[in-house]
Amino acid sequence: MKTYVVGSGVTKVDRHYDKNYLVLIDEAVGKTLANSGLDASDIEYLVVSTAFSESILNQADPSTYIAQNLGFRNVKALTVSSGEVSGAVALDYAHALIRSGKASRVLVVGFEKMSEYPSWVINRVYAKILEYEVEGIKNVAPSDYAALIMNDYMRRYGVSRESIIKWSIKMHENAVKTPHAQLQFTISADSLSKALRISEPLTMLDSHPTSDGAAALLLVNESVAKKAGTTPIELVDVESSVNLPIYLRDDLTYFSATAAAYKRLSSRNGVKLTTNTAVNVYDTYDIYGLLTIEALEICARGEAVKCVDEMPYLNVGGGLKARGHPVGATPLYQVHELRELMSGTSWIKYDGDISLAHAMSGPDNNAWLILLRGWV
Amino acid sequence: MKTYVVGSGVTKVDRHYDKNYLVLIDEAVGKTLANSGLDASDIEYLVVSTAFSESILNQADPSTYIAQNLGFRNVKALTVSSGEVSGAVALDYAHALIRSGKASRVLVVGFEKMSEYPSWVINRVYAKILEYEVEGIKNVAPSDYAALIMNDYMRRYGVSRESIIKWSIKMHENAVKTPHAQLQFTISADSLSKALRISEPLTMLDSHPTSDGAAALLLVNESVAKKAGTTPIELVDVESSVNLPIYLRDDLTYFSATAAAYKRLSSRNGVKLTTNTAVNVYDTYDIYGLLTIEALEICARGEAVKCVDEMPYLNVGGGLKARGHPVGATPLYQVHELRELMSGTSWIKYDGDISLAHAMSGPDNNAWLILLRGWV
Amino acid sequence: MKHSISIFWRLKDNHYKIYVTKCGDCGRVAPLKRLKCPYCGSRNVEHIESRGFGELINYTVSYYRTEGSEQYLPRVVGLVKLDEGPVIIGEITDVDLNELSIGTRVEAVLRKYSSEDPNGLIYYGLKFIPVIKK
Amino acid sequence: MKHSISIFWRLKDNHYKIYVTKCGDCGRVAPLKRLKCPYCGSRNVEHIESRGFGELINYTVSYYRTEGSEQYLPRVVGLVKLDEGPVIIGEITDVDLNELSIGTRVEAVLRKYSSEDPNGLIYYGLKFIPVIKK
Ligand SMILES: [Zn+2]
Ligand SMILES: [Zn+2]
Repeated sequence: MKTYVVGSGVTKVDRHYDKNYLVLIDEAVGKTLANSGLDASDIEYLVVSTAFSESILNQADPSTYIAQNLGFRNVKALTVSSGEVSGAVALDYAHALIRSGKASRVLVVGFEKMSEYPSWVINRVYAKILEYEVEGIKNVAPSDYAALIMNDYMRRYGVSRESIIKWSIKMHENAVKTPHAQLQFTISADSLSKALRISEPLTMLDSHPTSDGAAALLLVNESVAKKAGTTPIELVDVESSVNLPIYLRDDLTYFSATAAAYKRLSSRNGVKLTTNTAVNVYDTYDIYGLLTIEALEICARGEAVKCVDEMPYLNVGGGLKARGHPVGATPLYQVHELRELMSGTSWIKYDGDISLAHAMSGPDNNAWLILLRGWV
Repeated sequence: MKTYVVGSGVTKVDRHYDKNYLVLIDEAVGKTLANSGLDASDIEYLVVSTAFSESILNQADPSTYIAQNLGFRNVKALTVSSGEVSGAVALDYAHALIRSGKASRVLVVGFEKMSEYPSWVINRVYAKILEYEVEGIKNVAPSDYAALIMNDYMRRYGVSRESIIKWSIKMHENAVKTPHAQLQFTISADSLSKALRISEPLTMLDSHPTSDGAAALLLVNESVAKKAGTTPIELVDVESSVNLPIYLRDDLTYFSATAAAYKRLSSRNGVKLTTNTAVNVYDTYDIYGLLTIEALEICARGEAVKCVDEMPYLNVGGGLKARGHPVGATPLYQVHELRELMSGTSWIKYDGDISLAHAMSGPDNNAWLILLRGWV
Repeated sequence: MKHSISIFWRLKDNHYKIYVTKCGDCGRVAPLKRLKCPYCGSRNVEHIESRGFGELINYTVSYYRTEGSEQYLPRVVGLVKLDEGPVIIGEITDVDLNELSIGTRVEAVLRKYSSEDPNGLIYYGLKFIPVIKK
Repeated sequence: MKHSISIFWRLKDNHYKIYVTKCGDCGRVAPLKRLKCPYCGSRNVEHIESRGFGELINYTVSYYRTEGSEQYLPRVVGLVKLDEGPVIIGEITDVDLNELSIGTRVEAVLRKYSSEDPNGLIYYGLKFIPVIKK
């Protein structure tokens, strides 16, 4: 059975000091149901995605409390928590539920509250995406790896530090046009020298901000989709792969998990990405965005910096860099942005029939791809 | 497509101070693959279940590091973390994957390491299953609710404190016959007066211990199952429901989420549980075990204490009470024990054709049921 | 235990005060300021401040030890049926265990919930004490 | 940051010493004592203790701040190619940033990883320093 997205809604990505996760989710769910024509009582499954609820909010299985507080009765509720790919996993689960006929209306909800504690507390939480017994215990930070990878990329391909920041500049330009984006201002390469250093040569300008947010997607089967008020988008397929840890890789500049997942997805579905395909990739750091579009075979290796200018539908919401990275919700924001693009409600017109969301935990440690297609 | 369990393996439930989660999982997975005839490289999906890895082990998405360390290459790896029902959710996900045709060989792995910190630290972690903003922040403990429920049950049905402990006595008797059980000794009602109090009238004798453990189940589709070396068990269906918080319930002694899930599961599959059906239920506290067999309509309300004597296949592994409760793995231990029972390798002979595992987070906050059937 | 300052600040109406959510649709009442009626899911709800008086309807003497809680054990945790109707979970404090029983009238007072180790912030919130007879 | 005593104790071979896992099947080497070869999944592996010498092949000067880390910033985090073959991630310490470069010879030494706030346990483990020229 085919799976369709018939509703989606997001909150503005921000530091929402005045709202708890339930309020954010209520807003995202309200928008999602409103534009789908369905009601809370129609929902069979509530699939919740969060990366750090347990650490930050002291809340195991928030799905139970979301159901209790937001009036979902007789729903099957559960929580998926799989690091930075949580949202992609939640979509895969929902896809399997619909496709198997186990459910016909699944609400996927993602959220994160990264601003509940000051950065030095949250940084420790975020570092849990790395392997604690090897990396975390030594205080190795996710940004340290991004810096090492950036070093290798610049060295191997003779790419300059200044050209890498082009990625972030583009993301901020896209964010300015995206109402739900967090960083709605432009930046320039001139600011690079004054930018706060994180892990040299990486600066704040290269990195995602600290973000709160919630996003929801309503997935249904074909018969429900046909009755929906809005034009559905098909969630065609999900694919993923795991990479070796950084220190075991022969080439730091090749995201081989993303590449392997793409090869399988591409051949199984007979699709090929080009610079004109809408893609929404994980630019946790700008260098990761560049390596991802190379691993997805959109650009030749070492050429991504040039490629960025030729990709009108690259991270139209501003990417993790400028839309922000409310971790457990990020893949749902990505799909929401692609849905807007494909249904003609984005700030830019798109004629393609497919689009792709990419999520990964750390530097390609675990990479996931979600393939979408317009209603045909 | 139907789903079959063709392999399972568990570690002894214990305080494994000398083993990390990877070593425990390696042992459980080794046993699972050994009796299934399949190899690690045959696995398409690695679905990992843990409740508290993020809090206790500082490890988000352990699935990535399990794949990296245990030699799973080209696998799709992900982590489900949904409080005390994590393992049941992982099985539901796997069931959907097989049934949808998205995968034909899924390895489900559950684990928990509750003994990494002293009890006063772990108690705080375990309390995250309650709603932090309402209950956790006030230091309300999971055992406090069990005590309130026990009070109401005794009062309402005139059940004595001494008769409730019959549940735990039976669990310890079953554990003695179960090699992987944690508490392999018998107890008597006499010990009740001297038992360490937790939340009066609840004592240590009424409660699950602190447990480490790992369990794995190999789920496959019919064509793979037919080639398996061992007799497969069918994973027929999964059902669940969410209850109101305790303080909003009109009747604390009725587990209405478990009851609602059972009614749906029962009518959809045309099955009815009796005192002669093998069931493996969540006796986080003995009172919860009693209320569960009433909600499952095996015993009349207020009669469970008498019923226990008439149920030869009740928690044959000793239940959470005596087998132990390595939280993220517990539902997988339950299904493993049912598989042993149905395939004739348990300590007791079983002639029934169906069996049921029940898991829940807290006092019926979120309840899940898994229906199994013998190979026909 | 360390709590988030912003979480604690946001929750002040539910831990420094007691509110009751009354549903305009099904008519039922529930404790705390809630977005929706937990019984019927309606958003048509009214928030009424409770006077903080009620009756203890069930309780436990709890020895569940968590970091930093040792000095406060045992604690009494119970269900209080507020005069406004709903039942709330809370701690009963400043009480002689021999004088406590089901049916005891209680009232809400501000007390210490917990503190950071060893010299950190102190978190306050409402607990219940037996109503002092005049 | 607080670590589990039992976790730290179990990890002593990977943080107080450096071991290399050599695969009997594919022949590749990987750092740390491992159950299996991470390249081919084989269990046919041998654990060899490294002499702790190697070459810095990539590094970053890190300002990533976590609770309790302020006094140690910036830190140098880098990849060290051990003389026995595999690459390991670690901290380079006791070093003048101006004298550090790719290719610097380094050796493992025991140093402080972190400590509990404010007077708690101190956790030790291996870091790297430039090899002192004789
Ligand atoms: Zn209502
Ligand atoms: Zn090998």
